[in-house]
Amino acid sequence: MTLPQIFFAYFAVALTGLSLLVVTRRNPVHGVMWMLILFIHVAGLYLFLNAEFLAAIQIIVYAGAILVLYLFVVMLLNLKKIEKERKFQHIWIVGLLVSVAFLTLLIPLLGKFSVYPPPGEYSVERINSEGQIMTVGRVLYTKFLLPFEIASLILLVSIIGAVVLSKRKLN
Amino acid sequence: MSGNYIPSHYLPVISILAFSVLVGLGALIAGLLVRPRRPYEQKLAPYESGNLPVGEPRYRFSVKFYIVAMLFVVFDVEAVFLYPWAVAYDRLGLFGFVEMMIFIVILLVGYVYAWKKGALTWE
Amino acid sequence: MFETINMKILLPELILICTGLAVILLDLVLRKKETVAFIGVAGALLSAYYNFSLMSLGWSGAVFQNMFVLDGYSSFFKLIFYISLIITIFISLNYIKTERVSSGEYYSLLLFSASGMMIMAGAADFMVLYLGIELMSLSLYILAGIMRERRTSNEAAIKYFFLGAFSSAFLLFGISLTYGLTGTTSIIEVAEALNRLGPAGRNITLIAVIFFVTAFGFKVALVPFHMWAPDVYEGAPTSVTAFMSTGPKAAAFAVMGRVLFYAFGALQLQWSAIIEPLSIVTIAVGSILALSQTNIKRMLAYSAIAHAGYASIGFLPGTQEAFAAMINYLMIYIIVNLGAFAVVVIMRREGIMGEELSDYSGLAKKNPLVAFLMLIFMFSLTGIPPLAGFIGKFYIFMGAVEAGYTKLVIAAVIFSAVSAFFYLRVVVYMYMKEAAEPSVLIVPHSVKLVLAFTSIMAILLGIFPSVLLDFARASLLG
Amino acid sequence: MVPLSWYIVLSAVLFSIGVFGFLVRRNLIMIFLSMELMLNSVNISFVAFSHYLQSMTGQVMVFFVITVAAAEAAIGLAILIVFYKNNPTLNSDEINLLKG
Amino acid sequence: MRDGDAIRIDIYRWIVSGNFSVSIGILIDRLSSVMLIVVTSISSLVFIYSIGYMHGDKGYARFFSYLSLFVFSMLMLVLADNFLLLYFGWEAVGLCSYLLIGFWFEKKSAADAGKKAFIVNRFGDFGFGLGVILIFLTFGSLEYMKVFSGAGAALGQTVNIFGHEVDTITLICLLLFCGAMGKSAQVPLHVWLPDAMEGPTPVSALIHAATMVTAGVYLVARCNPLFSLSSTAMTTVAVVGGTTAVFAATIGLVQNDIKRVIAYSTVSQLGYMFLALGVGAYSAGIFHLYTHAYFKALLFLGSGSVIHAMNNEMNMQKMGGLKKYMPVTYATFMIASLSISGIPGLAGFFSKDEILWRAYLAGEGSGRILWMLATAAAFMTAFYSFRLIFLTFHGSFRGSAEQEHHLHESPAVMTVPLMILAVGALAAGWVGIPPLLLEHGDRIGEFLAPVLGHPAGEGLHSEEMMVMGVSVLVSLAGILAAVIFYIKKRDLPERTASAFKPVYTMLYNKYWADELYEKILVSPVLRMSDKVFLGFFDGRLIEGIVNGIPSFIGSFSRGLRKMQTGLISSYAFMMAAGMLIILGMFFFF
Repeated sequence: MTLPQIFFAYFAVALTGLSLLVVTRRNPVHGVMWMLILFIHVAGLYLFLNAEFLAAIQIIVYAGAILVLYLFVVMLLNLKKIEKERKFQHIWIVGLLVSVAFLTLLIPLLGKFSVYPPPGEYSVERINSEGQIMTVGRVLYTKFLLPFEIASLILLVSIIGAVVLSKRKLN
Repeated sequence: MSGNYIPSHYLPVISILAFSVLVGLGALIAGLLVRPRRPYEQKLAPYESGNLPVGEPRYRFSVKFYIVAMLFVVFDVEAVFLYPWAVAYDRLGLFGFVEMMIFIVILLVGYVYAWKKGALTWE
Repeated sequence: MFETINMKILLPELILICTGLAVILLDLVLRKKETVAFIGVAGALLSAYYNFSLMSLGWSGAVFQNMFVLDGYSSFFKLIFYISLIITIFISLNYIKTERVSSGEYYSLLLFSASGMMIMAGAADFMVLYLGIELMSLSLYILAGIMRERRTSNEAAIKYFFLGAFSSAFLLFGISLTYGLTGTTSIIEVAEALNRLGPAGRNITLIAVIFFVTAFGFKVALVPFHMWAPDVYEGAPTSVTAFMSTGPKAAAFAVMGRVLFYAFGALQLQWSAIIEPLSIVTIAVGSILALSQTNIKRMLAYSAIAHAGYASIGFLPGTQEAFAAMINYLMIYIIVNLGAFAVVVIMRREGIMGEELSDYSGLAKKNPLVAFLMLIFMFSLTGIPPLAGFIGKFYIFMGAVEAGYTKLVIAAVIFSAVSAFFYLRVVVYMYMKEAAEPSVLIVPHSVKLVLAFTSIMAILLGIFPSVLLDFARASLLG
Repeated sequence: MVPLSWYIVLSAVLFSIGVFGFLVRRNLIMIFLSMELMLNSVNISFVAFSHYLQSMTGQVMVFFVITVAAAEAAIGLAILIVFYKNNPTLNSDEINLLKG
Repeated sequence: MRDGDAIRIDIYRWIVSGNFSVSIGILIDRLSSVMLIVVTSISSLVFIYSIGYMHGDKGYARFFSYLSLFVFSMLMLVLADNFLLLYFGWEAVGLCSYLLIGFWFEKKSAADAGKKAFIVNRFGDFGFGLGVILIFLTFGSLEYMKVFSGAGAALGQTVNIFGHEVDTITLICLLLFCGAMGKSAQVPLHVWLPDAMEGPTPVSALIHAATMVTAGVYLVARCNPLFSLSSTAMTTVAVVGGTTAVFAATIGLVQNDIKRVIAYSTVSQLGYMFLALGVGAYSAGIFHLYTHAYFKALLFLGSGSVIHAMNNEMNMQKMGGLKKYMPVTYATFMIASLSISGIPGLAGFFSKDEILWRAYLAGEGSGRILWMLATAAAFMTAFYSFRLIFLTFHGSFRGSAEQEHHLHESPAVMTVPLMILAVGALAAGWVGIPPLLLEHGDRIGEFLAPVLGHPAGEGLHSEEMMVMGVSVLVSLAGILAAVIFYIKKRDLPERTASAFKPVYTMLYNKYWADELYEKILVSPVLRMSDKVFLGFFDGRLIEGIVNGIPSFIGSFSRGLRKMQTGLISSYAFMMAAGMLIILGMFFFF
């Protein structure tokens, strides 16, 4: 078992365990906390896939901003009532069946995934030589300009939406 | 080769992280195992510097907290887009600059809108 | 680097986005809220003018390393989006006043959703396509829930948001698999890579196709993925429902066509084998469930589902001809549906929701013109000969029969007969039933314009079908 | 040598757990979290592909997926709050005003 | 008309569809000219008569409009030059008879009688219609000229009816005769004529004596080229005619209603005419029709004035001794009865004797029986005619006192037509005096020969004298019997009636013909229609389909609606399940 395989095994087990924990916690706050640890592990995995900048962003945006947003919303609820309630649907067996079926159907098929297309030019060495952020920056603002502009629109729409919906009296 | 890439220059970071977590958890677990367990009502109540606890332990947040958090998320993402731009600025030249200006302007409109709608006022 | 020449290709979208921004900012400043709407319409018309002048000048082509393309295919769909956008704005002028919805955000979100749709139609890259879908959907989630005080609108927004996010997760998984298989996200290159690969990655491609069909099935509301549509259409404000059931549905068809037809052309047999059962079950469920509805918006929702089923028949033969029949069908369906919703919007008066079928009883007594127009729309939706609906269905069925899907067409015809029942029930309510206190409807000028346009088009397209059909065929080849 | 398929299987597993959470949980926020989980699983597969195919498209795609997730979270939670104000519950099996 | 040619005028082309073309055309030849004389003369007299008779009736105008409509259609029938126009006239006449029988529609019995007449006629017309169609099929055209000229060619053809081959010509003739039977009230379809007496008496006189009922005879005569080709058809006509003659005569013996007696006598006389046609003596049949029209119309109008005087009292038993009150009616009535009974010198004798002679000549076996039947009928005719006279005019008045003092002779407008008809009844016969008595006496025979041809068979003079003698003897005997029964020994009728109780009751209720039809035909059809068709088909089958399916779809759609639970998780579940099914479909099945 080579070192990368050990690391991958750790990450795989950690990720699945944490996600199961996130999904099955009764109290949403616990769920969010486990989610935080999950995101950190995902960031770690990105490191192993030579995507340091993404790992940073994962921590900053996902763990830092979005989870905080969730926490704020969770704070709005009265957790006492949620504690006592069932956490699963009546027919949760059906949900379990579907996701298990999902796994059994996809895994054998996806398991046989081998690298098909010819390797691109951004090999690991090239990225590291140039620096992660530099490569991402160069690629993002030349090749992927259009999605970048659309992303700004999406952010604008989310601002408008959030303000329209949550502001009580719009003066 | 892409299969067995190890981010060697991050190993120290990872090792420190792992070590700190171990120390923290170790202390907690050890305490858990060793200490006696005799809980009674008052001990479990949240500590409010001596006087009787009043109301919910966790009072409900109002909406304005949410709005601030939401604006933070959006502008945080905007900032994240700025990092690679800043790093690769010299390679992009005028074209990159114009792109980013469009991006900034669009989000500026969002900011002006939020500001005018009183989302930022913390009444 | 800054390819100035082909930036023109993006001009229509840019104009629309600038109008959106202008609407947001002006709304903060202006007192009279209507001007905002007219700016929106002006922007849409300008963008439409540029789009079609570019097309006529032959400026079609790709831009941004062919991530975005302006061709006949996307401009036909853009025509649908312009019509849908402009008519929705006209419809909602008066409507959002009665519903006390903040007009600035409403119109800007409409414009952003429309620009999202146009990006979808023009996208030649999966990434742009995904972001276009997200832009459109996000603005629609908000529009669905924009009537904050009404519980139905809230619930509609919740349902639309969660299930929309669920389906976009499936879409992303599909995109990741295709990216894994072909190394690119550009549709043309994916097609080339698949041809090169041949049978090697066939299984994985098939899974990717199934994920795509699921995601688009949701947006288009094919049967197993349709369940959100009736609730959201009923809950959302009527003008938003009008917009939702026309523009975004057509955009979803555009994207579905683009992905399945161009990217996964090699697997045409497989995905038409998937879509065939879906479309016939969609027609069946849509028609049968509409029978027992009492709320007209929910009935129109099920009829929209059924029409999505009819249109999806156009996918099956996989030929240009059937595809042209499909987009022709969509255009006709969109126009007639907008007309029908325009009437539903007028019914919304102070104190009366006007959504129950019983509200329509005795309509013909006091306002015969409105009742007659509604009759035209209902007849056209059923597909009765002189009107456009029949033409749409006729060509779709023609294409399918030529390709050998006779059993499917027979079933579809039977269900369109079943559908006649609930469409004509509305007419029966209007003409045969007595109204407790029939009141005269005040029809605002803008809605009058809309009703005129839609009813005339419903009749004209019925009498001169070749005009639209040739334009559809040309735009597919062009 | 860690083959690519392992990463894909891992992302598929996470995706299924996300689907499980979506179908089974009652509380809307937990459904939200499971959706984030599904998006993350897709991100993992994207980064894995980008690494193994030695192309940057995957990473940029993850970039945009994260922005969309952020936007979605903002809007989704806003909708949630507005819904919570008008309705006493956030349990998905009690939201059936519109049905039939 | 003298030189035997026919005038044929083609007015306009009526129907053209494919090779079926029919035009409105008039054919006036010798046969139709005779018919024209009969129809026009009788109807004009009846018109004059009914001015008086219908005076004061609130439906006065309506009556005359129906009557003139009737005459128009009768003329159309007679003048038609093709079968379709004939059929049109045939139906129109049937309609007018229905309208006129049911003229006093407030009276239920009148309305029922009208309906009965029409329905029974329809039975006949059904056969007649089939005949016309078959004619078209075999001859390719309905024109008389083409059909009769092509008759020879079509001799051998056969038609496959339910498996076995039937000779076309015979089938056509039988079908046409079926129509004739309906219209001329022959045995199976005679039931409507006695009930038709519900109509006003002028109607009975015109329609049910002279014109409409003779249409059947005219039809058979007109189609004589066809009939003569088929011996079976000829014998059926003769047999039916003969039996009807006897059958109706027997019933006439015991009837008490004055108009019904005359009605049965009409049926019996028609039987005579068909007997003549059956044996091939077409001209004799037509001659008898010609003479019969006059004296039968006279009898009817006479009885009309009697009823008019007795203010609508019909029953002979309540009359008697009217001789002194109504001398003119009595005199004309006496002439008519003498003529019908066949007293030599009067019209009846010549035409009936000609038929008897032809029947006798017709053939050894069947001819003889027919001749005997005819003579028996002649005896009975004489008997009931004079029974009628003695009961109504002779003896003492048996009516109520109030009727008695009201008795008066009919006004001139009614009595003048009686007198004219009386002249007709006298003189009509002289046209056809048999060659035996007068060299060229049988002028009407020669006159009709080009159209109807000469009857076959030449008997010896002695046989003809014998037949004539027998017929005279028989009629005198009939009159004598009537005198004995009703003048000399008043109680004799009651005694014989009680002696032959069963025979009497059978005759009195008209062989229970109506009741028989009711049981065999009418009630089973009614029962069948409401129980089987209404009950089963209509009730369960169609009802089940028509609103069975929508209710099923409705309930199915309500069921399906429950699937739409409104819960986000169930929607998401449907999506995921849908996708799994598709995945499974492709990879695991």
